[in-house]
This record gives sequence, structure tokens and C-alpha cells, in this order.
Amino acid sequence: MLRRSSILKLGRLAAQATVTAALWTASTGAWAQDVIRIGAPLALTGGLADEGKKQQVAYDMWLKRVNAAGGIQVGAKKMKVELLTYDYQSDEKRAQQIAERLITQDKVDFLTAPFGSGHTKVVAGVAERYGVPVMASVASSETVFNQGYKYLFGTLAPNGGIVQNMAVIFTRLIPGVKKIAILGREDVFPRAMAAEMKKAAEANGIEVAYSEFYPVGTLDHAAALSKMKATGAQWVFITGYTQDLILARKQMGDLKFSAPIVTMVTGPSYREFVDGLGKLADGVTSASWWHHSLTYKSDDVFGSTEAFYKEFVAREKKDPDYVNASAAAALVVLQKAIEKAGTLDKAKVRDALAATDILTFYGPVKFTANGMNQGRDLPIIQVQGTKIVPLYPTPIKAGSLRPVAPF
Amino acid sequence: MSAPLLQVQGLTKRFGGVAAVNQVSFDLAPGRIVGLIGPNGAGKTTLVNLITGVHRADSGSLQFEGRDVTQQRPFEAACRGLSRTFQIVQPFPRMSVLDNVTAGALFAGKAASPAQARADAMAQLRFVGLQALADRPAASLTLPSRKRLELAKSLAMRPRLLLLDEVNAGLNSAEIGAAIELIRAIAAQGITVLLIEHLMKVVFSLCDDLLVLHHGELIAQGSPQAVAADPKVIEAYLGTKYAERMRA
Amino acid sequence: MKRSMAIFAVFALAVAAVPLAGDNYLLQQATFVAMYCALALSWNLIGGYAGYPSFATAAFVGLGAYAGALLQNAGLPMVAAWVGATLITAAFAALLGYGLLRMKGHYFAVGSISIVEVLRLVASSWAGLTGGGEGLNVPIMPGGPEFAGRVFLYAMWAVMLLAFASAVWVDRSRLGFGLRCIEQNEDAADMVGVPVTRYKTAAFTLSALFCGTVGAISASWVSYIAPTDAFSILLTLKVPVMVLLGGPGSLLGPVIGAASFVLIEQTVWSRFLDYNQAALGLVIVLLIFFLPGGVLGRLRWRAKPAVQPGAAPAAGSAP
Amino acid sequence: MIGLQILVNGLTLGALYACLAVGFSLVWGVLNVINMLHGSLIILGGYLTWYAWLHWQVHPLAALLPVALLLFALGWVIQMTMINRLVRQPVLTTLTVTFGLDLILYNAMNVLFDATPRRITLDLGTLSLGEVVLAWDRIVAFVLALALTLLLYAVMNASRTGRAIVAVRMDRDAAELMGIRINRVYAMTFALGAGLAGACGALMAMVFPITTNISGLLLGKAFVVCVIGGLGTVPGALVGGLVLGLIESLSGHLFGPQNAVLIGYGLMLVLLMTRPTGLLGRKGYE
Repeated sequence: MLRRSSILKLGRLAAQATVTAALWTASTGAWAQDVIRIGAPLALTGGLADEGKKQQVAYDMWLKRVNAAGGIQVGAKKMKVELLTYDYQSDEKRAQQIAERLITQDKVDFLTAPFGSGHTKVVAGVAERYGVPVMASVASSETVFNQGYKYLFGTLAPNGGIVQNMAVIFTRLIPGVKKIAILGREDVFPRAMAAEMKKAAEANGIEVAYSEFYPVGTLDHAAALSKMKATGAQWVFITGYTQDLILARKQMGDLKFSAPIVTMVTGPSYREFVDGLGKLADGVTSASWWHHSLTYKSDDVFGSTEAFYKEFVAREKKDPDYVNASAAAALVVLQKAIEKAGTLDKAKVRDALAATDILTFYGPVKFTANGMNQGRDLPIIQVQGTKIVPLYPTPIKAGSLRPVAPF
Repeated sequence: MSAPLLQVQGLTKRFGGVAAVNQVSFDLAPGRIVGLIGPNGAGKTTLVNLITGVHRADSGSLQFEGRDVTQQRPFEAACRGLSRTFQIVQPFPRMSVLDNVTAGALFAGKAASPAQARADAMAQLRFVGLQALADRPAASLTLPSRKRLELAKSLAMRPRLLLLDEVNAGLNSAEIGAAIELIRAIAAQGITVLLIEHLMKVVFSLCDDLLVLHHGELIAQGSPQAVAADPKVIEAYLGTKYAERMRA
Repeated sequence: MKRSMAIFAVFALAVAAVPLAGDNYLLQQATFVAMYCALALSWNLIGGYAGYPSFATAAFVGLGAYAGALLQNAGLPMVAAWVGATLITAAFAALLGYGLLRMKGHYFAVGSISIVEVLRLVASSWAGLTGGGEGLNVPIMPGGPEFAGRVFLYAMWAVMLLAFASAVWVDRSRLGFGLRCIEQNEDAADMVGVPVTRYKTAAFTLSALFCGTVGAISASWVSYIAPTDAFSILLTLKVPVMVLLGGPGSLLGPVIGAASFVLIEQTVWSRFLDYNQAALGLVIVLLIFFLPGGVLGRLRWRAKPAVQPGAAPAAGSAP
Repeated sequence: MIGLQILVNGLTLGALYACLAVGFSLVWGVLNVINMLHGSLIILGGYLTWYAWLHWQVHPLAALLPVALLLFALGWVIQMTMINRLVRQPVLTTLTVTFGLDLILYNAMNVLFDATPRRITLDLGTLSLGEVVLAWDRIVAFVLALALTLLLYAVMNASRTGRAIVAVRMDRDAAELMGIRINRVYAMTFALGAGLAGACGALMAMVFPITTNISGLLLGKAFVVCVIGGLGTVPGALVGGLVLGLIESLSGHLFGPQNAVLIGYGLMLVLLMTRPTGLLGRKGYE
């Protein structure tokens, strides 16, 4: 015989369950009207909070422009777009949970992938099972796209290409570069970049005097930098997230360790790298997937790189970086595919995406067989003074490579 | 004389230079009540701690029922039938009185199952007269009841040697009388008892032999009367007045 | 005891019935509930019964995930990989327990939480085996999302049942009684004949066992693992909070705690986009102040004796 | 000679670790509370200093004291309202409450400052002694670590409050009987811990990019330093920090950065098992 206390307890549990169920149905009641629903899992807290916000700003800019123009032309009628955002707290299981929720609960038509190759893989895994096209704006390692996912498309070109050009150009422009010291962060993208650099250096006859990785959560690089300094390398190549690179560059200053070429991957392409280092940032080279001084004209919601740049600066009071541009471009490409397919049918839009070959404000987008944007000459940049100056490719060359000033 | 239950040879324990127990040797024959007396700080409790494995002896050896137990740990001593009570009582505070004693029966007492252990425990509670408080949490007991709980717990462990560490401390004279009867009843069950005690009334009415410890050394051994006459013991512990009264 | 098992049976049936009623997302929620119940029940063995506040849960989950993934990549069928991962985690816990359990209170807490960090760093630096920062791919289980959803729900569900069964066995057995003695007064337990070190290590190993299985299952479920996600400090702190919410040292406490925590987190997290972490923090702080004994603590009106007097003698429980 | 540089790197890093851990060690040593909030308090100190530098051009070293006092007040409030009622609870409860508070403070800072790494680009330059190079801000950190430890040592030994804190650490009930108002002493201790975190944060703003992401890392380092140095003594945090700094610097050189942090943790675990009171640990808190 269940006594009063356990009945009471069961009653409360049941009540709690119904309340939460009601909350869910309320939130998803809106799918009746004809609106295109795009799901966006974003890391708004946790380790990737900074990058998550960059994607959010870019998505919002695209969304406002599309809805201002009455929505996306789907066959006969124009449909407004609704963006559903959840914070997956930079936690992989939570990202998977949200992807599942967006597809089954919120019945989204399409998905965007979160920041970084690792978590993109997780969301893509779920989307693939349901056949929902996923637009990945910040995933550039081949290991993400070699899983045979048919519904995954990424706007970033493969990261291999970046370092090949650097190895060739830098050695040509600055004589006497014989030794390189490489320090990489033990994380999906930075690790791949360090490995690519090692290959490119060896291919171009540069001796790899030091090549080590540092684990996520390192608070000090002095030991590694001291050893690198001892090798007398003329080229220092360090990969990592912005805070790792700011710290590494500052500690190089602390040790009076300099080299003609100091390359940090993807640090200098972010405004906060230059703000955080001041004159120490001067001369640091990097590579990126996009730079706001590009001058593409395009028939998309933004019209041109210039227009995107102006609207971003007006809104955020700082220059956009490749994450902002790539995130907005991912939705522009999706919009084009929907218009071309003339339907919201996921398989048809997927095929339209696969056949994409257009020029956007962000640059040319043409997906290869595995869904990655085709490799092309990616901009190489250098911090000169407080400005980020593109050095390559020639159409956007705005300055020439300067060796880093010794101490 | 049957084989000794416990043989102690040259037991020594130093705490940072101070020899709390120094070269102590004695034997305990089964079935007898032996008193261990001596001034405060003589090393009585340390000796008990060494015997029950709470401390590791620096040198010397311990034989229990013919087996060398010098390096034994407390729970091994308990399971071998060597149980003790604490000067400062150590109950399981949030457990009921019954469960406190059940613990003894279940582990050292090697009861077949928790249910069997509970039955044995109830028997011990009746023996010490605490069956009425079986369900009360141990923390709520008065001092005399706590002392009896300690006793019941140790008995539930089916000991062959029971070390009572000042089990009568803090009791009034009526309660001491009851305690003496209880200890006599325990010994009657064939359990050897080593009694650490300051109350000479208890010592001389209960003990068959006496061990006198002073500054960590065994200064006398033998029947109560012989020990009381020993000048060393008088000078170290009993005091001359008491000795004369004893002899008269 | 009987009542708790009945309530748990009803709860388990409800979780198992979710696939009939809900869509895949609800099914996934049920899987998370089952997962966290299994973790909470496991934690309770060392944290609740023995009173040793372990923060090593995430270390065992991560170890199970990597072991499971590596075994699966080495060609073992999925379920065999899970079993293998469980054994490896248990062996690791037994070895670790011997050293770790010498510490008490704060030192044990700090020691156990540092194991999570140590394993994360080992997984990160041993790139040859674990793929390091790149992480490890696990072959996606064939069959559509509905099939996959059910497989992983019932897998976690089974682990929850096993965890509950082991909790019931421990609660009734000599080990359970001994652990309670250790929790209340370790020295007295030693004096009473409880083999303290052996029992603590047994409880610690048992508590790690199912964490390893949960880790292996979630590796197959998410099909990608990386060091920072597999060894998550957030998880290792959340599980004890769940047991605190429910009521430590009891049978049902962990289940009630885990289930309500997951539900609270869902509603809190989906309602407040930017403030969900603060909301969760607030819930935890309020919980500690207004529900010190946990939900069960509040419902338990009279002091329940450790062993139910008069409860049916546990058949054949003498190990 | 690279050996000397490694030694110097280790000592300066160790000084930073000491600054980071001294407040945490005090709270753990005296209140027996593992303060999970400590990492975020350091970051808060860093953000405030950065904000003052950016908007009012206040030099970080000048901002150090006001920031420390501000966090001292915050610490006092947190202790009086919440932690005081839980000090007698087991470690699980106090750790969980401070974990909950940490989530709140973390989220609040994320919303106010968002997670972009920020740093005060004020370079104090470097000092070269032969081949060995030392950054001035690290030297300041070294001096500050010594100063904080000496200050705490003085407070603990000379002032009435200090002796009260030591008494409470040794035996709370006895101290209460001697007429020490326990709640005030706990509030003072927790507030002192928070103030020390603020001071460390102010200094960190010059050395590290401040972002909420590293609050967990700082807390982890404080754990390790306290265990190595030992609780219950003021110089414990200083010694623990310097030893950890040297170990990480040396192993980073010998075994590569990949294993440096791991070896730091390894040392901690070994010490935890063999000598839980740490190198200098003792019961009281002198």
C-alpha cells in the first residue's frame, strides 16, 4: 500500500513533468505559419563564448536584411525567416542535445554549425541522421569533412592551402630564413595548422628546429619560448586561440626573443589581438580566410564586401574578422540554394547547395565533393602599426612584408 | 597453566624521543581478570593501543593465541577476538543503539547475516540492560548508558580478550557497583579481561593479578596483595597511607 | 526499502515508456535522465554511503569514453567495447582508490578533482593513442535516428537499473552497513572489525564501474570525443549536486535528485539564453540553503534507523 | 646559458602562482572552505583594473589597492550573507555553494565584459642580466608575492585580528569561549582572501589576457599550489607557488610543454598521498 507521502511525491513529479511539457509545446506552436526556420546552436558561455558571439552578430545582420526585403523567394511566394538560437555552453553533449531538439522539437528546416571543427562534427553527425542540411561557417580541418557527411557544407577553404603560400612567399621576400620553430596548441584546428606548417617547411627546405604542442589550459609559454630562442630560428610559427597567442607574443617580449618572421595563426586576424598587444603586435604575420579590404561585388543581400564592412563597423564599432564574414556568407549561400531549389525540401536544397558556384560579398563559394569550399588563394596579412594589412593575393595587396623589428 | 592467551615481549613505542612504552613484557593466562594500574601518563592506553594495532610497536613482539600479531591492524585484531572499549566513548552517533551493537556482531562477531547480527546485538543489549533504548540514536545516551553501550558492542564482537579502558570513569558509586557485577559476569563467560582502572576499590575486588606501569615500564606484577606491598609500587603510585590501610 | 524499490520501478517504467509517447527529442531527454541517474547512484556509493566526497566522476566517464572508443575502433562490436571499457575503468579505480582513499575530507575532494585534470592532460598529450586535441571519431551506429535513439536510451536505462540494483545490494549487505559505519566514525569502524581500506576501495571501484559504462555509451552516441569534453569539470561538480538535491546516503535520493536536476536545467536553460548559467548557480545556492537534507531529507519525518527493523531478512546476502 | 633562464622563468612564474594562491590558501586553511569563487574573483580584479586603465588611465599598480579593497568588501558581504551559515557544514556543501556562486559571478562577468581576452598594453620593459632576460612586470609580481605574504604574516602575528584568526583556525569552539566573535573573524578572513584575489587580478591584468575562460584554470592552479605548499602556514602558498613554478618550467624544458602541467599535477598527487599537510603544512596558522 503506497503511503500518503509517496503519493504526494509522485503527484509532485507528475505535476512538474506536465508543466515542463506545456512550456515546450507553447514555444513550438509557431510552426503553423509559413516561415523558414533555421536552427543555430551557439556557444554563448564557456570556452568559446567569444567566438559564439561573433557568429550571432553575423547571423543577425543577414536575418535583418533578408526579412527587410520581405524574406526568401521560395518558388512562388516570399517566406520570412526565423532564427532559433540556443546556448550549448561550449559543451559537446549539449550541442548534440540542441541539434536533436531543433530538428525534432522545433522542426527547423536547416541548421548552422557551431564554432570549431570538433563541435561542428557533433552537430553534423546528428543532422546527417535526419537529412538536414548544415551550414558550417568556422570549420576548416579536413577531418571534419572526411566523415562522408552528404548534408554538411563549409564556407571556409581547407586550411592546408594557407601555409603553403606562406612558406613560398616569405622565404622569397626575406633572405636567410633557414630554420623555423613551431609551437602548436593541442586542439583540432591549431594542431592541424602546426602539422601543415611542418610539412610545408620541410617541403621548402626550411629546417624544423623545434616542433612541440602545448595542452589546452597552459598559463605560461616561457619554457617553450626559451628553448625556441636557443635554436636561433629565423621564423617563429605559433598556433592557438587569441588568448594563447596574446600571452605567447607578450612572453616573447619578456624574453627579448624575436625573429625576422613571427607568424601566429589566426590571432592577428582578430581585432582584440592588436588591441591586447599594442606595439608588440607590430610585424606579426598571419593568414586568414577573409579580409575586409577585399573588394567583391555580389548580387546578395549585402551587395559588396564594402557594404558588409560598413554595416558591421557601424553596429559593432570595430572591424569584422573572418568569423563574422564566414558566418554571414554561410546563410547567404543557403539563401541562394533555397531560391535556386524553389522549395524547402531538404534533399533538393542539399543538391542545390552541392552545385553552388557563386560569388558572395565574402568571396567565391564553390563546394567540392566533401562539402568544403574550394581552396583558393587565401589572404596573408601582417599587422603594421595598428592596422591589419593584407599582403597576398595581389588583387588586395596593400603593403609589403616587413621583418619584425628586433629588440 | 594452559598456554598463555597473550604474550608480550620487549614491547617498545617512542613518540619523538619519549619512550611511552619501554621494554614491557608479560603474559596473560586465559579466563582471568588482570588489572593494569599506574599513574596518569604511565603509558597504559598506549600499551592497549599497541596490543589492538592502533599504533605500530617500534620493537618487541606480540603473540595472541600462539600467532604473531605484532603488525596487525585494528580490524584484524577485532576479528581475532581482541576487542577494547575507549576511554572517550566512540559510538556511531547517528545510528541507533541497536545498530551500534549490531556493527560489532556483524563484523568482529562474524554473524551470518545482518538479521542474525541484529538478534545477537539485542541479546547483548539485554545483558547490559539497554534493551529499552534500542531504537534511540547513540548520541542521545547519558554517560553511564554510553559506557554500557561500549561494553555491549565489545561483547557482541565475541571477544576472547576484552580490554576495558577506564570503563568506570565518571560513574557514581552505585553505578560502579553495577559495573563490577557486569564485569564479573563477563569473565564468568570465559572471556579474559584486562582492566585499566584508577579506582583501587574496583581493582582489588575484581582482579586476579595486577600489572603496574610507571614511566612506560612494568615495575611490578603479581597478586594484588603482593603488589600493594611492593615498595616501588607504593612510592610510585599507591602512596604510603593507602599501603598501611591495605596491610592492616 | 520496499517502498523505495516500488517507486523506482514506477519511475523506471515511465522512462522506458517515453519512446511510445514522445518524439526523438523527448527520447533524448529520457536518455540524459537515465544517464545522470546512473551517475548519481554510482556517486552515492562513495559520496553518500561512505561519506567520501568524490569529484572523480568525470575522470571515470572520460576514461570509459576513451576506452570504449578505442576498443570500438579496434574492431570490437559496440556492446563488447562498452563492457571492456567498464572493466578498464573499474581496474583503474581500484588502483587509484588504494592511494586516494588514504586522504580524507578536503584533501580527498581536491585529490579526486585533480584526477579529472590529470586524465584530460594525459589524453591530450598521448596523441599517438588518443588523437590528442584532434579527438577521436567513433563509427556511427547504422540505422536511422529513431533506431539509434532507442538503442542508446535502453542502453543507459539498463545501466541505471544495474546501478540501482547494486545500490540495493550494497544497502542491504555487510558492505553497506560497514560503509555507513565508516561514514559516521571511521576509527570506531576500524575497532569494530570493519576492513576499512578494503570496503572503501570496493565502494570507490563500484562507484566508478557504471561511470565507465556511461562514458563508453555516450562515446558511441555522440560518435566524437575530445579531451576537454570527455573530462568535464562541470559534470564532475554537477553529479554530487544532484545527489545533494535528492538526499545522499539513501536509495531514492540520487534518482529524485538527478531527475529533477535535469528537468530544472532544461527549463532554466531553454528559457534564459544569456543567463542560464547564473540561473543554474542560483538554483544550486538556494537548494543548499533551503533543502539541506535534499528532497528526501525534507520528506523523512522521523529518523530512519540504518537497518530497517523487521524488514525481511535479506535472503542470501551474506557475502 | 639556458639553465639560468629556466630558473628565472620558474621563479617569476612561481611568484605569480603564489599571488594567485595566497588568498585561496588562507580561506581554505582558516575557514576550511574550498572557495570555488577564487578564480572568478581574480578575473573580476583584472577586469576592474583593465576598466580603470582604459577609461580613466589609472596605472594598474595604482589601481591595485582600490581594487583589492573593493573585493575585500565584496568578500565580506558574501561571507556575512551566505558562507557564515555554512562554515560548519562538510566540504561537499561549502564547495557546492561556492561553485553555485561562481556560476553566477562568471555569467555576470560574461554579460558585462563578454569573453573577449583583454590586456593592459602597458609594457614595463625588460631587465637583462647577461643573457638572462627578466620582464619588469614579472619582477613586480615577485615583489608583490613576497609583499602579500609578509603582509599576511604580519597581520596574522602582530594584529589582534590575526591572532583571532589563528585561534579560530586551531580550535573554533575554544576561540569562541575566549570571547572571539567567530562570524566577524570568518568575514574578515574570507574578505581578506577576496582582497588578495583582487590584488592578484590587478597584477595579472598586465601579464595575462584577462578572460572569464581562464577562471577555472586559475582555481586549478590554486589547488595545486596549496597542496604542495601546505595549508595552515602563510609562507605555504609562497613556497608552493615557487616550487610549482620551478617544476613546470624545468619539465617544460626537459619534457616539452605538452607534459609540463601534467608533471605539476603528478607532484601534487604524490604529495597528497605521502604528505597531505604539504611541504610546510601544520595544524595552526602561523
